[in-house]
Formats: sequence, structure tokens, C-alpha cells
Amino acid sequence: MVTPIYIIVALLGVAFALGFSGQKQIKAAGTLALGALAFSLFVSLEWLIGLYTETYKSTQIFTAGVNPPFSINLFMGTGEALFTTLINFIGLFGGLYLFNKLIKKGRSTFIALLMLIMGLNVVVMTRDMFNLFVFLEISSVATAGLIILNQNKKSLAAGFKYIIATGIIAGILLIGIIFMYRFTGSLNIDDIPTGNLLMIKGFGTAIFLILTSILLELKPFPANGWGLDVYQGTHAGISVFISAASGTALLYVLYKFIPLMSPSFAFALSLVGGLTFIASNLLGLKQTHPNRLLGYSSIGQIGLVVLVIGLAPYLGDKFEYIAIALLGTHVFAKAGLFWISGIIQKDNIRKWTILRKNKLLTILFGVFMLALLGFPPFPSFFGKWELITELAGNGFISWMVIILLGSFLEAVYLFRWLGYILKLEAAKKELQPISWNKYLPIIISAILLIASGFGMSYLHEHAKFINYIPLIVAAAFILIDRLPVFIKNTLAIASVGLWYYMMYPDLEEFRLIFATIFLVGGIITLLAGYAYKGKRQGFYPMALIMFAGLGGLIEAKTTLEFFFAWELMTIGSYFLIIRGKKSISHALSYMLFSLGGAYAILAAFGLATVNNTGISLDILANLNIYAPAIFILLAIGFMTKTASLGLHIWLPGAHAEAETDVSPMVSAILLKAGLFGLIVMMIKMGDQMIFGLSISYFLGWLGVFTAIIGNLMAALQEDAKRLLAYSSIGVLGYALFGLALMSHLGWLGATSIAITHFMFKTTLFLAIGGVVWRLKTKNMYQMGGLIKKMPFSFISVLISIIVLAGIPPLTGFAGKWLFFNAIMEKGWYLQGALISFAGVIAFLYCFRLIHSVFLGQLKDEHRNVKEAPFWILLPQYIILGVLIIFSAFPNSLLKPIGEFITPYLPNGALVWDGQMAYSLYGYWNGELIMYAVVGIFVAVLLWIIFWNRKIKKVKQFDIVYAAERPFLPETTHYAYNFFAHYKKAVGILAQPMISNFWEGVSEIGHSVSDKIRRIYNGSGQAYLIHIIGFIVIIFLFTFGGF
Amino acid sequence: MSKEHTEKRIVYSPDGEPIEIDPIKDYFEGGRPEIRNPRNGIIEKFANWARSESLWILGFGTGCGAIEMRPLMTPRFDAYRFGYQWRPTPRQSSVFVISGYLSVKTLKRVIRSYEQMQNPKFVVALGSCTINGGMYYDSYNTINRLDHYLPVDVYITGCMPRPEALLAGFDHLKRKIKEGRGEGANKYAENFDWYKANQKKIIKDWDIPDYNW
Amino acid sequence: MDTIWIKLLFSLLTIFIVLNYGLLLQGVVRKIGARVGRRYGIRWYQPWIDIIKNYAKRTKITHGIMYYIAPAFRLTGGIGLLLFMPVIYGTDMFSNFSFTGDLLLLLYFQFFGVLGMALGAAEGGHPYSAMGVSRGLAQVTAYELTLTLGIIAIAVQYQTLSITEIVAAQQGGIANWTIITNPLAGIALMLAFLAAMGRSPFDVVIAPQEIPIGPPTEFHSGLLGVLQLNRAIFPAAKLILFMNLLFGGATDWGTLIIKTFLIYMWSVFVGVAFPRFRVDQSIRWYLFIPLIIGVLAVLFMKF
Amino acid sequence: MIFSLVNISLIIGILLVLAGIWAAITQKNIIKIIIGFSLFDTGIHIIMVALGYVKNNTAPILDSENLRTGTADKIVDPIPQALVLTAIVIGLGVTALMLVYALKMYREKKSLNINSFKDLKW
Repeated sequence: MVTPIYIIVALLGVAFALGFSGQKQIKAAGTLALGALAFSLFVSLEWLIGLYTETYKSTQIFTAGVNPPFSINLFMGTGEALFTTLINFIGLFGGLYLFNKLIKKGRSTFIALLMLIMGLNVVVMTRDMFNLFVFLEISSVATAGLIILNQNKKSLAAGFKYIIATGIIAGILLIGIIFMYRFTGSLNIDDIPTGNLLMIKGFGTAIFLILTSILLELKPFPANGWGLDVYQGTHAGISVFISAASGTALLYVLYKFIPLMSPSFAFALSLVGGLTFIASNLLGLKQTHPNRLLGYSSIGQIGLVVLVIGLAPYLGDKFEYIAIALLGTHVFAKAGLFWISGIIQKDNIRKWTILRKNKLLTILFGVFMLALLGFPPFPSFFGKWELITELAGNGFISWMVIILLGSFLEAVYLFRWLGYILKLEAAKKELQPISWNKYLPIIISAILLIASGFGMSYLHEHAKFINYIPLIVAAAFILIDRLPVFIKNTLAIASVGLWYYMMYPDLEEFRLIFATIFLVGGIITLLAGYAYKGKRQGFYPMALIMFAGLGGLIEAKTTLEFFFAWELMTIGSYFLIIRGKKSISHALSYMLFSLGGAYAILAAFGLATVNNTGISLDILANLNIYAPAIFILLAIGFMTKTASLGLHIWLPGAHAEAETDVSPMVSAILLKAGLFGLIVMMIKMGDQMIFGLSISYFLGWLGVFTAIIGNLMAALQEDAKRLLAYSSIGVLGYALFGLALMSHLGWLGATSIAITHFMFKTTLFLAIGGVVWRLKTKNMYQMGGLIKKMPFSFISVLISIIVLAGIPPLTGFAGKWLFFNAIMEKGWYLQGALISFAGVIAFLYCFRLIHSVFLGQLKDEHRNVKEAPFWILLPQYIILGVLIIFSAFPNSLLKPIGEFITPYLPNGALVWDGQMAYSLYGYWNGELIMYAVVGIFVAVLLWIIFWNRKIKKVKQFDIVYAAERPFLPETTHYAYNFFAHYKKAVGILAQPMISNFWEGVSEIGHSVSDKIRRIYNGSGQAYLIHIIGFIVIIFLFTFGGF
Repeated sequence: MSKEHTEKRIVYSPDGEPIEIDPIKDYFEGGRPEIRNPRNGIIEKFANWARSESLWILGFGTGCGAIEMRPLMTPRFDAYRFGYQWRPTPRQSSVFVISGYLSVKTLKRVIRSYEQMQNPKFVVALGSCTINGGMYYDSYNTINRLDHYLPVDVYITGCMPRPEALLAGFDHLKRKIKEGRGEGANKYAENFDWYKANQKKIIKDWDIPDYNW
Repeated sequence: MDTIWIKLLFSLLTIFIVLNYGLLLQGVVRKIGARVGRRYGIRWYQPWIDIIKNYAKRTKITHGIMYYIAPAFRLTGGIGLLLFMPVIYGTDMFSNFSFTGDLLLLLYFQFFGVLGMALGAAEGGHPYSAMGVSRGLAQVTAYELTLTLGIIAIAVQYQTLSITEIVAAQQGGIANWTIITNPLAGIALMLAFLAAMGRSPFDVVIAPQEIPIGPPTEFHSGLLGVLQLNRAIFPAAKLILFMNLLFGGATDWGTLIIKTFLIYMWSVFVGVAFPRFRVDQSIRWYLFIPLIIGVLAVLFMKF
Repeated sequence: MIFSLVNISLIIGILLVLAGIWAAITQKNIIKIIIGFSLFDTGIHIIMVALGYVKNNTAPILDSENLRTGTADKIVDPIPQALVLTAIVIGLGVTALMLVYALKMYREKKSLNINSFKDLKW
């Protein structure tokens, strides 16, 4: 056991000792300094472990051998141990990272670093207020010294602003401290009476001044311009200390003062925290300088923790868990990001493509970013989950909204940045070689981030049941990323298959259906992956993360597990989508919509805990006053995935630009996750009423318009994959409508549409993907006549569109028939007519697709085109086989589904007599229809073959062409603007109103951001005015001036 | 316009491999027409009756005589009652009415349309111009004798012939078909080389295949 | 087993009767059209001759496999539509295969032939064919909405989707016919019927001079013959469908012929009186007045 | 008694603080700003001393003499004075740092106008 006082001794001692070293021994001196930092880390870590395992007891250290208040006392408890560990970690590794730089600048920089870390250690440990002031000043001065590590006009200006701002703040702190002493006669935090003392004149002012100055040190909005300028002006390695170490220490100080806070100040604190969180993330929107952007993010994150501290009384025993989860993530992630920024050294996030040259750093960047945004499995995920749940459980809805909004804004710029890195045109220059001392800190903080994520989930009463095995398997694929595709694909198929096999015995009802779509569907689409050559780096880990999420949705028993899986799926699919060539903006909008939806789900799950114990999914069934709100939020969340009207604009681009086998994954499979969510929700919650109207009624109309607009837009596309993407929107509109019917037949229809959509959209995307693969274009008018070159793809598309269009005798008709019956039963006649109208519009794009691609005129340059690769065809034909079986024997599909639905919606079930289905209104026998149609067709065909025995096969220009001859296939193929007349007639429906709306929202957000950030006009004096104004406002607020 | 589209050219496949395009050979089947002999006996007679009673006319106004064909559809002449109908596409038509003089430019289109009609097919040449050039006998760009270029079943004289004359001509055609003498298509196939040589002699920019299917 | 064969025989008989009736209808209607124009017109048996003539063509060409089998799709669509419908009410045998599916089967099966034909026409490679198909499909979407609304109104009225039951409910005199008992639905359906028959003013799909008859531009000889057979059967089947839905069905062939003939006259008269719509005009027309009537029909039924 | 020594000192201290802040906010010359900060610091120090002052008591020096005479409980509170000493030291450090900055800034831009250092913003 090493007394923590040795931290100070070591750091201070070495700092003095360094003063004696000359420039020649600088390396040794630097190593010595690092050694001191390592020693401090060791001490605090030892204390942390000791206290955690309860081998040590928390200790008071009295200096000068006198009891407080006559002496300064330091305290070492779990909290102090943890925070000093964090600070010393940053100190050691930050020092290591900057080692070369510091050596170049001389010993004084090492001294400054040691002093900074020493100061912060004491700030955390001390119980004496004046001591707090002294060491805060020491660390400030040291920081100011470090800021000018790079001596240029930027860092000088930033440093000067830093000094004058912290100078004023320190002065105010000092006044507060002296007043405190005047009124209490003590400077020891433990001696000061607690309770609502703020109203006592004088004393209240004293504590107010102290707390406010500490708050100001945390750079609250808007009094934080000086902090931002420092982040931008100084070296990124220094920003790490300011953001991760100083921020951490000051947050702990704030935490220490919680007992002294009056409720009104706590409220002010939470307001300031919330405002800072939202505002700095909002301002981040327009920011392009990476360090300043990280500064905004950093200030926002600290604001969030301040908010949590302000709300501490309401968070109960979860408070520390939440705060540590959020803060820990902030420390490691922000340090990591700043360190990476220090390596890249580009002053615009658009120039960061150079990062892509280094795979490891890119992965680490992604890890830090996802961690910051609260994605699983990082600690902040659990922190945010608990925070939202607790807030919602306590009825703090507006706080919940603020936090989610702020997080969303943060996601906007961080994902935009990530997108730039991954997709913007690559920089020509290579990255400089990176020495190990720069790598090591980054890698270690990433590892700690992940480890602490697992740790936090282990500490959580529910999260410890989350099944991490799929995630670990997915992560394992990162390690084998260098193997050829063939091996990885086989392993991926095997692992998904194994999981399904293991999961299978527990599956029942809808979980069986959707598990099959997700995982068996996954295996089938993965088969197409064999067509790829080379390594296909980065694909498999992400695909498997997506499947891990999808499988996790099936396995989820609690809302936490469900949300965990949902987020996992979102991340995986994001990275799959962004692999496409022109996916940068589409992937971003996909992510933003998904994230918005996810936050809606999170909010709903939080609200569901009101009046409920536990977080099992069954609590959704136990309704509380928020039930309609929960229903709507969940529906919005799930509908971002099903891409219902209004939330659909991400889909066309994302699906169209994705790779050949990714399109079916994200379109045919991923969209069903939303459907699964809706089904789970509706099973648990039933229908909900709002203002006396059923919400599902609105969902029904939404489904109708989604179907119409989706199909109409599909018919007006020139890009084959975009057409299919819009078609997905339309079909999912059907499914939504079916679910909204809330009747047996409606659900049966919706489920059968979900299954058939999976099948035909997989085949369509693969078939068209195969064509695109060969032709290297997605524009349909550049294709044509491919039936002769790619007959198997043609047959696949033909059967799929017959199913899609719902034409008997294939199984797509089942969906139409069920819908009509369900509509009759429910009495939604107008909706029914419109949805069948949408179905007829589907013919337009079905025909356009097959005509423009496979029929008409073959282009000259496609003469030697080969059939799509075998591995792309194979999955298609597997599915087509199943489709034909379902068509001939519809009860093999519909009967079991019906039985699954019956327990929930027993009325109006189909009556089966062999293959004959009877509903209340009609009847239908798929098998006999199949026989009849095939019989007639074969008879007629035989007649045609008999009569036209001697028929002459001709070539492509042997057509009657108004007595002329065609000259070029391009001018003879009628494919461009195929439905011009339709566009003229009903194009008004196809105006991009919704895209315009969202673009407007984004535009407003960005311009507001741009307007507000003008307050940071770069003048240190203006920043002082901000600080003083801030104090006045908080004072008025706390003391009831407002 | 036409020349550059009949010469060989190189295009590049999506993979960047060059592909040589020989337009006439690649786009068109070409070759020669086949002789399809009539069946014997009652079946052919019945078929000929049907052919003669269902004369689908290719609506292609080749010359000024086309103006005289329009009245046939009017109530006054009403050619429909005799089984004549106008079709917009040569694929489905059986009678080609060459309505008057044929400029060289039109001749090429006429040949293509004629060849695209299915056997059996018949040609009715209308007006003096188709017989000897008529008033254009010494023109630099009209042909003089149609049956040097296409097998003509019926000539109707006049400049221009009245609709009544047309009806009479069609009547004549009907009789001819019923008698089994409407074998212009086979005649064309038999003497294909001669016809083609004549056609090519007069049409200089020959940008269509030798036989248009 | 025996019943299956008897059923097949009766099916063939149905097809035969309807085919000849359809051809006769074509001839007669064109004759009427001519008489309206003060012409003598074609001979009533002209359609038969035309078919024989086409089958008697000696040469034929094909553009590819879809082109070749498209007529098979087309005729299957026509025959199927006929056979999935109870042609003569009350007789088991002339109900053919109507026990396999209800009204919805017919509604969607009619597209079977349309789709096949469209594919075949498209493989022909002729731009006009594709143009015709694109117009046709666009027009289908427009009138299908009215049609669906009308059918829903009728299905609500009779609480069934089975045509046999719908016909059964209309027995016992003109007063029981749907067109009388549910006039709004009747009007909506009869307006949709106009475009369904593809006659003027909604015949822009096969506009002969503009896009030489559209989809079948390239079809000829025997293949055209098959299409002509369908052109006789398909409209007749549709007529029978509308008769069943609105005009009480038929209990014998005589009634069937009279009723369907009169129903056909409706589209003939409209066609003779009105010039052709452009395709965007016809879509907008259908999405206005007939749509409103259809919506009213449904609302009327609902409340 | 309003014009007691304590109150006068307090008022002067507060005035100095305000004057210092005023200078820091309004002056454009960096040196003047630094002087403002010195005023601000000094004001705070005076406030601290004033708050720790007790009338008629002796200096807080603990030796055998006042232990013997019992005047040990007559000394003023020593803590504010200790604090002031510390604060002065720290203030000195900060002022020195500021002056170093001023020097370096002048070398960088040949200007001591604070408005020349507004490159970083937004």
C-alpha cells in the first residue's frame, strides 16, 4: 500500500529534479518524468483495485499532522481512486504520446506536464477548498504553459484567452472561498453544514461563487469560447489533457460539492448542462476544423455529465453508474480521438481521408466515435440507457428529449466525419510512419473502452445477460480479415448457420418466422459472397455484426437486450451500406434516420418503465398513462427501418448504391427488423387510442400512402437498383397496412408479404445486381436485350415480378387475396381500394424493369456479356424453388402462420380444406389454380409449337420500323423516361416533398448553428463578458431573480 | 447519316475489351427468301379463298396515287365490305398497294416493307407511273417499271385511277388469288438475284441487308 | 375422375361457344359501327376469315423465346379468365373452374395475359410495342382504381366475394340487379368497363397510325392468329364478368348472349361518339369523375 | 459603523476588483489588460485581508511571549493572512505567465492590440 501522498511527492519531486537536468540529459529526464507519471498511475490503480476488492479502506491523509480545518486533508476513496487513475492514465499516456515533441521543446514542458497532473490529482483528492484553489491555479498555469507547445500565433492567442478566462474564474473562486471561510470558519468541505443553506445570506453567495466558478471551468455554454479556441489552437495532444484530464478532475470536484448544492442550484446546473450539451452539439454541425469539432463534442459530453450531476437526486443509486459510464467513455474516446487527430494533423475534416491509409487507426477512430455516441457494447450505451430509463421513469420527459436531441446532433457531425474519412476521394500522400509511442496510447484506450463496456454491462443487473458470443464471433472476423473471401464466407455461413441451429429449439411463432428470414435469409444471401474475389476487407465483420443484431432481436427478452441488438444491427448495416461507391450521403441519412428511430425506441422503452418493475419486454403489455406515447414512439422507431412514408428518404440511395449482395441484405432482410419490431409491439400493446382515435388507423393510412408513393416513385426511376429500393418502400407500406388492420387476415397478409418480399426482393436484387456486376451501370436505359445473354437472371426476375405483382398462380396473389378479405372484414374500403391501386402501379415498374433490362434492344457493347456468376444465381434459384412450392401449396406457408396468429387475433381465421382456403367472404385454392393455369398454358403452347414448326429466327433490327431501318440499338430501345405520360398525369404525387422537408430541417439546423456560433467572435474580452454574464444569469436564476 | 452506320466499328465492352461491330451482318438476319410451295388440293383452295376474302392492305402512301386510296374507306366506296382492311404494319398485311410513282428514295423503303410482309403477299401497282414511269418517264429519280423491282400482281392504269378502277383491280387480284396464281412471293424468291441486282442498280446508298426479314 | 373429364369437356365447349360468340360480336359490332357511318361495313363473318387467313400464312419469324410464347400467355389469360368464372348461373358444368377462386382471382388473373403479352411484345424489340405497353399499363392503373372501388362496393353489398353468390343474390327480376340496387357502384364499374374493353376513347394503347397498333406490331401469321382468338375470348369473358356483377348473370346461353351484347353496346356507343383520349388525359379523367363516383359508392355502402 | 477600517478596505477591494475587470474587458492593449488583472488580484487580496481582520487584535504570531501572557487568543485569525500570502504568490505566477505570453505574442505579430489575436473563432 503506497500512501497517495506519494503521488504528489513523486510528481513534484521529479518536477524539481528536472530543473537540474541539462539539455543533454533531456531524454533521461523525460523518461524519468514518465516514470513518475507511471508511478502515480500505479499508486492510484493500486488503490482502485484495493478499494474495489475491499482489501484497502478509504483513508484520510492529514498533512502537517494536524486535524482539519487547521491542516489540509486529502481523501482517498473509491471515487478518488478511480478519478486519479483516469487522470494519471491520461497523464502517462498523453506524456508518452507527446514524448518526442516534449523532448524537442525541452525540460520545462515536462515540468509543466508533471505539475498539471499533480495539480489535478490533488484537486480530486483534496477536501480543502483553498487547497483546491491553489492546485487548480497550478494546473491552469501548467496548462497555459503547455498550450504554447507549438509556438505560433494561434496557440499564443488561444493560450492568452485561456489565461485571462481562468484568471477571472479563479478570482471568483477565491472570493467565494474567502466568503465561505468568513461564514463557516472552515475551509474543509466535510465541516460545512449541508442542506438548503443557499438562502442564508452571504453563505449562499459564497457557495454559489465557488460552484459557479467550478462550473465555469467546465466550459458551459455560452461562456466557453476560450475553451474552444484552445482546442483549436493548441496541439491535439495537449487538448487531451484539457478535455480528458482537467474535465474529469473538475467534474469530480462538482461531485464533491453535491451535498452543498441547493435544489435550485442543482436545477440550474442541470439546465446549464443540458443547454451546453445541445448547444455545443448544434454548433458542431457547421464546424469543419477537427480539433475544434472535437472540442465542441468534448464540451457537450461534459455538459451531459454536468446535467447528470444536476439531476443526481432523481437518479437514485443509478447516478454513479450513469456518470461513470458517460465520463469513462468521454475520457477514453476523446483522448483517443484527439490523439488520432494529432497524428493526422489536417485542419479540415474533409482532408481526413488520409486516415484511410491506416486500417488500424481507421478502426480505432470508428470505435471511439461509436463509443462517444453511445453505441453498444461501449460503456456509454449502458450509461445512456440507464439515464433515459431513469429520467423517463421519473417523468422527466423534457430532459429525456434534450439528451436524445443533443446525442442526435452529435451523431450528425460525427457520422458525417466518419463518412468523409471512409468515402471521400483518397489523399494522394501517404501517412507518415507512426512511432509506437503514438500508437500505444490510442490502442490502449480503445481496449480500455471496450473492456469497460463489458465491465459496465457486467455491473448492470440486466445487461449481464446479454449474449455477447455473436458479437465476439463478429469481432473475431476482424482478426481473420486478411484471409481470402472464400474462407471467410464459409466461416460466416457456418457461424450464422450454427447460431440458427442453436437458436432453433427455442423459437416459436413470429420469432421462428423472423429468425428464419434474418438468419436463413442471411445464409442465402451470404452464398452470393462466393462470387467475390480477393479479400473483401471489412465486409464480414460488419455483416456479422448486423446479423448478430438481427439475431439478438429474436433472442431479446428484455427491452435492454432488444435495444442493444437494435443498435448493433444499425451499426453493422451502416458500415455495409457505406461500402457502396457513392454511398456517402445515403449512409449518413440512413444512420441519422436509424438513430432518430432508435432514440424514439429508447424513449419509449424508458417511458414503459413507469408503473412497471423490471425491463422485460412484457412490461409493454402492462399499460401505463404513457401507453399511446409509447406506441407512437415505438412505431416511429420501427418505421424508420421499414421506411414508411416520411421516414423513407434514406432508403432509395442507401439500397441502390450498396454492393450486389449487400442490397438484398439491407433490403430484403434488414427492413424486416422494423416489421418484427412492429409485430412485437402490437402483440404486447394491442391498439392504442389517442384523442379517441385508434393509432393503428393512422398507421393504416400511412401504409396506404407509403405503398402508393413508393410504387409510383419506383415506376419513375431510371436506375434499376433505385427502382427496386423504392419498390421495397412500397411493399413495406403494404405490410404496415396489413399490420395496422389488427385482424387475423391482415396479419396473415402482412406476414406472408414479409416472407415473400424477402424472397422476391432477394432474387431481384441479386439478379439485377448480377446484371450491374457484368454491365457496370445501373441505368436501365443503358441495358436492354439481355435475355439472350443472361437467361437465368431473366427467368429469376420474371418469376419474382410475377410474385411481386401478385398475379396468380404464383404466391404473391395470396397476399392480395388475404388483404382484400381483411379489408372487407375491417371495413377499410377506401384504404383497401387505394392499396390495390398501389398494387397495380407495381405493374408499371415490374414491366419497366424487365423490359428495359432484359428485353428490347441489346446494346453493342454488351454482346459478349456473360451470365451472372454462378454464386449469384444459386441463391436466387434456391429461393425460386421455395416460391414455386409455396405457390402450389399455399397452406404449407399460410396455415402455420395462421396458427401463430390465432392466439393473438383469433377472429376471422382462414378455414383450410386441403389446399382450399375459405375466408368469411371468399375462397381460393392455390393448387388447383396452379394446375388449371399450367394446364391451359401448356395446351396453348403445344398448339403454338405445332403450328409454327417452321419459324425463322431473326436478328435484333429485323423489325418493322416505319419502312426504315433502325441505326443504333441505343436509339431503338424505348426505355428512358418510360412513363413520361404517367409522370405528366400523376407526377404531382411524385414531387420530392418529403425530401425537401427533411432537407429544409437540416438546412435550418445548420443555419441556426452558423448563427449561434458567431458569439464566439475570437475576442478574449468578449469571452470575459460571456463569463460575467453567465455568472449574473445563474445568480439570478439560483436566487429566484427569474 | 446512313453510311457511318453501315461501316464496321469498334465498341468497348464494360470490361474494356474491344468488340467489332459489322452492322449489316450483326443486326440483320439477311440471307435469301425461301420458296414456300403451296399445298395441294382442297386445303390450299380453302386457304386461297380465305386469303382473297381477307386482304389486309399495308397503309403506305408511296406516291400521289395514295390520295385515291382514301376514298375507298369512305361510305361511298366502302372497300371493307369486300374484305379489305388497312393495317398499319407490314408484318400483318398481305397486300402492298404501290400508289403511283416511286422515287428511288421511296423504293428502298418499299422493298424493305415488301420483304417484311409474310408469304403469301401481293402487290397492286397503281397508276401509269408504275408501268412506264408515266409523266416521270425521264425523271432522274423515279423508277419506270415497277416489276423490275418487285413482282407485281395487278397493275391498274390511269393517272390517277379512280377508286372504281381500284376496286376493279382488287377484284382482279381476288380472282387471281382464288385461282392460285397469287404466288408473287415465291416468284420474288425464285428470281431474287435478278430483282436484287435491279434494285441495287438504281439504289446507290444501299444500307439495308439483301433481304429484310 | 369422371367428373374431371366431363368438366374438361364442358370447359372446351364453353371455350368454343364463347370464342365463336366473341368473333360474332366483333363482326357485328364493326358492322354496326359501319352502319353508324353510313357504310355497308364488313361481312359479319369476316373475323373468322381473318383468323383462317392468318393461320394460312406460309412464313413466320420469331424474335426470341418470350416473343414466341407470349401468345400462349395471352390466350391462357383469356381462357383462364373465362374458366375461373361461372358462365351460366345455376349449371354446375358451365361454372367450369369457378370453385377454385373468387372474384379476386379474376381481378388479378386478367393481368396474367397482359404481362405475358407485354413481355413478348417487348422482346420483339420494337419501340412502338414497348410504348404501347407503357401506355396500356398506365391506363390500367387509372381505371383499376375505379374498378376496385366498384367491386368493393358490390362485395360489401352482398357480403361475399364469390361471383356465384353475387349472381344468386340478383336472381328474381330486374329489380334485384346490382345496377338497380347499387347504382353508384354500377356506374363506377360501367365507367371502368369502358377502358377495360380498350375501345375508343381509351384505345390509345393500340393507336394504329401513331404507334402502329402498339404491342402486337410485330405479331403476324399464326402467332397473330392466337392473339385473335384471345381477342374474341377475352372481351367476351369480361362482358360475362360485368354481366355477372351488375346485370344478374345468365341462366342460359340465350340470356347470356343478349345481356352481354347489350352491355357491349355501351362501350360501342361511347366509342363511336367520342374521339380518342391521350393517355395522360384518360388517366386524369379516370382519377377524377369515375374515382369520385367510386368513392361515393364505397362510402354509401359503408354508412 | 460604516467607515470602519474593515468596510473601507472591503469597498476599496471591491472597487479594485471592478476596476480590474473593467480594464480587462475594455482595454485593447495587452499590457493594460494584464495590469487590469493585477488590479483584480490585488482587490481580491484586500477583500481577503479585510474579512480576516479583527479589530484590536494582534498579529497572528505564536511565540512563547503571548502564550505566556495569554494574548494568544487575542491574535487575529491567521488563516486569511496565510491565504493571502499564497494567493499573492499565485497571482505573481499568473502575471508572470501573462507577461511572457505578451512578449511572445508581440514577437509573433509585432502588435500588442488584443484585436490582432482573433484568428480563432466560431
